[in-house]
Amino acid sequence: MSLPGWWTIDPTEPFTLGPRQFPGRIWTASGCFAYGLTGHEMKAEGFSSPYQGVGAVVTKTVTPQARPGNPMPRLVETNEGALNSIGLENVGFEEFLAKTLPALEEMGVPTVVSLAATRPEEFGDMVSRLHQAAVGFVHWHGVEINLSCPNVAEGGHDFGRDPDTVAACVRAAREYLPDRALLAKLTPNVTDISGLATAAAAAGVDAVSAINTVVGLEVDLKSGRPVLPRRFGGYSGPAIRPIALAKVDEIITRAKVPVVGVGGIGNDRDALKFFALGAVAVQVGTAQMRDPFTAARIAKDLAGV
Amino acid sequence: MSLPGWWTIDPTEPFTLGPRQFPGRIWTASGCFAYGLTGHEMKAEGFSSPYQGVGAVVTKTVTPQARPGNPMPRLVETNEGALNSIGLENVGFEEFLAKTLPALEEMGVPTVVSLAATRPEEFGDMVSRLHQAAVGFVHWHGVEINLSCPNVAEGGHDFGRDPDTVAACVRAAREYLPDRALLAKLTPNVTDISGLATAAAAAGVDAVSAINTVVGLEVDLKSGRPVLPRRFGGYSGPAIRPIALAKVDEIITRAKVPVVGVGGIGNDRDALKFFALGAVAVQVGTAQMRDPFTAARIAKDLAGV
Amino acid sequence: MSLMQPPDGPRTMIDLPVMPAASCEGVVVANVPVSSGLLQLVVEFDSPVTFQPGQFAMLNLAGDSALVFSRPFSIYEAKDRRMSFLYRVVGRGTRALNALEPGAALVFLGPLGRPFPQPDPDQPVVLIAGGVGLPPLAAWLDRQAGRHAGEIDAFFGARDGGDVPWDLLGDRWNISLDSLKDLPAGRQGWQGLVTDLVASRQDLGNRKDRMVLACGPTPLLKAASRLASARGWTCWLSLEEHMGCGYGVCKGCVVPVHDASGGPGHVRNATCCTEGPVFNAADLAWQD
Amino acid sequence: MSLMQPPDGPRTMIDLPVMPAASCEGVVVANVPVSSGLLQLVVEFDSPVTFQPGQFAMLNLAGDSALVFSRPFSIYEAKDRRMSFLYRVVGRGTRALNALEPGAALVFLGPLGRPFPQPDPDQPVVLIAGGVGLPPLAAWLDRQAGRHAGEIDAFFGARDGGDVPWDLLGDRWNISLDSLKDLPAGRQGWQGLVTDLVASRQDLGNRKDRMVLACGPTPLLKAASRLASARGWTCWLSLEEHMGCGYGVCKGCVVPVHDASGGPGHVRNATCCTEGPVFNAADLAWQD
Ligand SMILES: Cc1cc2nc3c(=O)[nH]c(=O)nc-3n(C[C@H](O)[C@H](O)[C@H](O)COP(=O)(O)OP(=O)(O)OC[C@H]3O[C@@H](n4cnc5c(N)ncnc54)[C@H](O)[C@@H]3O)c2cc1C
Ligand SMILES: Cc1cc2nc3c(=O)[nH]c(=O)nc-3n(C[C@H](O)[C@H](O)[C@H](O)COP(=O)(O)OP(=O)(O)OC[C@H]3O[C@@H](n4cnc5c(N)ncnc54)[C@H](O)[C@@H]3O)c2cc1C
Ligand SMILES: Cc1cc2nc3c(=O)[nH]c(=O)nc-3n(C[C@H](O)[C@H](O)[C@H](O)COP(=O)(O)O)c2cc1C
Ligand SMILES: Cc1cc2nc3c(=O)[nH]c(=O)nc-3n(C[C@H](O)[C@H](O)[C@H](O)COP(=O)(O)O)c2cc1C
Ligand code: FES
Ligand code: FES
Repeated sequence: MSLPGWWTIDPTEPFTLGPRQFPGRIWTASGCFAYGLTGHEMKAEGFSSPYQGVGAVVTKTVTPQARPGNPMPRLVETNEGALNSIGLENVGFEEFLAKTLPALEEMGVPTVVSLAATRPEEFGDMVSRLHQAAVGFVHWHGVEINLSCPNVAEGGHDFGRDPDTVAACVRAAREYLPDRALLAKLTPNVTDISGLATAAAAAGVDAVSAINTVVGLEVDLKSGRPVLPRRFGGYSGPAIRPIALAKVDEIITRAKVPVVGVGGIGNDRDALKFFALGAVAVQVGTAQMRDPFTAARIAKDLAGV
Repeated sequence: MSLPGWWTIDPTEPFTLGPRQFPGRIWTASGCFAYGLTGHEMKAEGFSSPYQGVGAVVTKTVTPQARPGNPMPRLVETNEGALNSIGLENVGFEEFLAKTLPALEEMGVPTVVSLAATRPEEFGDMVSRLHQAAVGFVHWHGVEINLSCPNVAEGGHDFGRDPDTVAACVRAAREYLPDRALLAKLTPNVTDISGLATAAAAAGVDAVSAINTVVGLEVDLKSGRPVLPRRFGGYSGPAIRPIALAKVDEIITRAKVPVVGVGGIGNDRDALKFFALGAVAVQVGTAQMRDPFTAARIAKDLAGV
Repeated sequence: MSLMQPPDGPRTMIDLPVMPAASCEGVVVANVPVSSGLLQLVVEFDSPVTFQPGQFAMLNLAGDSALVFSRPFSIYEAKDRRMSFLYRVVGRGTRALNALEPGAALVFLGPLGRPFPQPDPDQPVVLIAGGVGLPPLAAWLDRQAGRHAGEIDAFFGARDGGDVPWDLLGDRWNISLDSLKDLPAGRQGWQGLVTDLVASRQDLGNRKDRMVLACGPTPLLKAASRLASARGWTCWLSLEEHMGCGYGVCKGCVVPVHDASGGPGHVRNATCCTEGPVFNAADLAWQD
Repeated sequence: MSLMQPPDGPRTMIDLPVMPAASCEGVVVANVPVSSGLLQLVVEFDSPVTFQPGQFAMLNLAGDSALVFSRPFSIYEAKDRRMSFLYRVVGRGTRALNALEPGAALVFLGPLGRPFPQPDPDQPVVLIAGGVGLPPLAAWLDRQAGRHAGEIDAFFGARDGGDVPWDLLGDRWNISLDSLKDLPAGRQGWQGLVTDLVASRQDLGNRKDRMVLACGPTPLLKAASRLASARGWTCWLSLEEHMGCGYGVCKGCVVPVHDASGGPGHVRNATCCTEGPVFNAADLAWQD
């Protein structure tokens, strides 16, 4: 693609977000590239690794306790989209702190740690312990608090739909995170996402990430029952891009909060649409699953200015 | 397709909804088949007309005053979906009453009249005048109050997002509509659609129609600006089907209100998914634009029991 | 009111499409380039097909790969059970069309819209086509050539010699080209805008009762309209608007037209697919 | 711990994939039926390719028509710059694959996953394949035939004679069929379940150190696993789980495995695409 005239940024150059400089603006999204430790050894022509030019890996969301996740099947493909019901399977905060984070630092992966919890204090606890454990780490750039995962029965869902709770969680995390970027990942499954963004900004985030998955359901025709054992899943992929673009625009124009755009980005053109609306960075989710080099390819294609 | 074992209904047989018997369960959705007067003379093999087997045509939404609609372009195709920003262009209630409704009766089109207004009283007025004007009409089966059109700046948008307003509009309409079906068409752009359905049911609807379009946005890469002059459009088509299914399931399982399912239905398989969740009828929107016989084809395919 | 006379009110208020449209599948029998920019798609149906020049069809892929919206294309030819279209690849839909091989199924809705009006028996006619605006006018010329008693002058503007489907056009067309590049031996082209070529033809200025039929990019249509009104000619334009349905149900294709019935200066939205795509230039409320 | 010995803990806790996977495009050079139910897809790459039997690749269409998720297919053969797959058309993705003509581009990620283990030099091996479970075992046999000192008994179960790719299989395979329909002249088939055929082979009962490698539908894998455990054989199964990424990042493909490290009876989710697809049957916590 020839880049449009209005595009003047090199997304592989450092940029500042809150108290932190990130190495670039094309990130991978939480849950679609594991903890950022997978794929280092993978090959593709023209790339040293899938991390080349990538501004940050947002880790799979980590919860205070390890979680086994939901029963299978966890994924359904639909027209131009996918539903997932992974159920926040993750190694838990202790193991993440002990093994994963040091490994990320050692491998030089620019990292944003995604955290989820059910009470604001837990966010504070996790962030403060993270901060202590990572003293001197240069590749850890920030925290994204996941206030939106629609798959977890007891947690994220209704939780992140209330501006006061969003504010409380952000405040708790911000207190222990003076020197790294703090992002809040918002759910699109609300009447007023810009209200959530306003609350998050007032409580101290440097940017919001939008959007997490949209609540969706697919029916198995043979049985007449939902395909996913938990009925609902999180809808992602190209099909949600227009929704993500609308939510990002709503936040930027109404709440005037910096936004990291997520939702249906699979190539340079898709990413440009978010930047056109004013996103400061973008994340690649579902498309990263198809090809570990997707974010790297986008970064390369958009750097050609 | 061979029909699944759990499917035992003939959707071209009459069924009762509230005080009214409808000739069938496959309907066309508002705004995608005009007023139901277009296409009578169209041909397709195996069909006498595009109305064959169709349970109801929901008319384009009619407002108290005629509306010229939004500036062009009004439509954008995206991956497996479309954004529209028609802006409720319609002939206005007076002309609808004087010309359109009698024509529908004369042509024998099973009709549900879609109405929108900005105040509850207006719904009451329109319904009562409709009722007077249609004395003796046998093909007019009901009213769908459109509480959800996301394209009208001053009207539908925030309006239908509040359960109290939904209830007030339903109540106003119900008062003058003892003998026809009353439906409320709900917006998916809310945190809690089942709360809206509960409010609508308490105020007297016979069913809710779900869903109207999802707020979306598409960017023109060349200019870097939204394609639609009003920025946002209503997202419809296959891409929103998983969202529609989720909302329908939410309403049926939580609010326990009868639902007419709408969103991304283009063939028998799509329709079956809504019926599987318990929808009493379904509407075909965007797919009807591609082929005026879509609803008729679905009715025929699903009647093969 | 007959289509033969220029309307006094907007013609857009009168009749219905000329013939019932059919929704059916056809089978691609050919899909080949006829110039550097144009392809000809030939589709075969189960039964005989017909149309009036100026009418169009909505085309789509069959089955699971169907596009959300079908795409409008002027009908170029119909004979027995075959219909053909001339198209240019511009985006996703036309790319998909281009990939169809003979034998592929295609979804068809048509013929749709109002055709070009019938001129008076000996009324002189000027045809002005630009690029993919050619098919409806070429169709018109095919029907009228040898039948219509009045003079017919046909003008076609293309990018360069390679962009002209010489074999299809025969020798009735005056060709104007942006560039004389790729002009085949023995062929002639005038360099410049097609409407300037028409304007330069002094002999056409002699009669006021001439009828212009034009189809092409908007600047061409505007220029044709200006030229016609300067000379007192009636002028009918075939417009290309984005379309969702093509048969009048979505209101996605509106064109502002003057509507005296609404009071002086009143403008209303006409539905391009059913009230057009052919409009009297005088009715159009161009916004420039 | 080497792959040659049955693991004492879950093997799922050890090593990384055997070789770096590549993300690249290939070009289809052939896509043809090899039996009534199986097609062979041959893909050519820019540089030489290699794999270990049991490994798979994620395949997708190139460009705009890419499926949201790539689809996993066992690698059947690799030679120089070509790799081939055997597949059955079951849904949207395999239908799309089936429509690819020679020359079409294809998106490839692989080789992925852990291969079948290497048996001890003279350990006897039984291969049990069912339907599209054939490719990884046929690949294994191709590599080992003539090299492995131990006995190798290969069993393949198919629907009927037409469902067997006779030409690909050569004569090393014992064939079991649901129905003896369409058995070509000169070919033999045993009617019944392939695992019953294995069970009926008395001569196999003689040694406990046999290794079973199986791939096919879940009922086959369970039967193979039961048979092996009854005879004291080690048993490795290649599982088919729905996969989102194929390289371990989405957790969409988990398989419950026993994990003694978590305490007695503890079960954890193993990631089929990176910890498998080949698992030691003893590790699997089947839920039936
Ligand atoms: C009445 C009528 C007759 C036409 N006849 C011909 C013909 O004979 N030959 C031919 O090559 N083209 C013709 N066109 C234009 C043709 O419809 C477009 O080129 C085509 O729709 C482009 O689709 P796409 O998906 O390739 O392009 P994209 O740009 O990817 O399309 C995106 C959307 O915009 C719409 N769109 C894009 N360009 C146009 C356009 N110029 N007019 C209307 N909608 C557009 C598409 O329909 C689609 O909905 C005609 C248009 C109309 C309205
Ligand atoms: C490691 C591995 C190796 C495989 N090797 C082969 C092979 O060599 N030849 C072959 O024909 N098939 C093989 N399969 C199965 C093959 O992946 C599926 O048949 C294919 O994904 C079906 O895709 P579809 O879109 O046609 O079917 P659909 O049913 O339309 O697919 C819908 C979704 O379900 C998934 N799915 C459906 N069936 C299966 C299945 N059996 N296993 C995993 N996911 C499935 C698809 O990937 C897709 O995401 C293998 C599967 C795995 C996990
Ligand atoms: C398989 C899968 C797992 C995901 N897990 C997480 C998660 O753990 N935390 C989170 O914040 N978002 C998670 N997401 C959401 C993505 O980060 C992203 O917000 C969403 O998928 C939309 O972007 P996309 O369309 O590019 O995928 C997950 C998405 C998918 C598809
Ligand atoms: C062009 C267009 C116009 C529409 N106009 C209306 C309308 O006037 N009133 C209304 O209630 N819904 C309107 N809708 C929404 C549809 O009735 C339907 O709820 C929605 O499109 C989802 O269904 P679908 O995916 O089948 O199109 C419109 C949709 C489209 C695409
Ligand atoms: S294209 Fe739908 S009304 Fe004209
Ligand atoms: S398929 Fe994604 S982790 Fe295995």
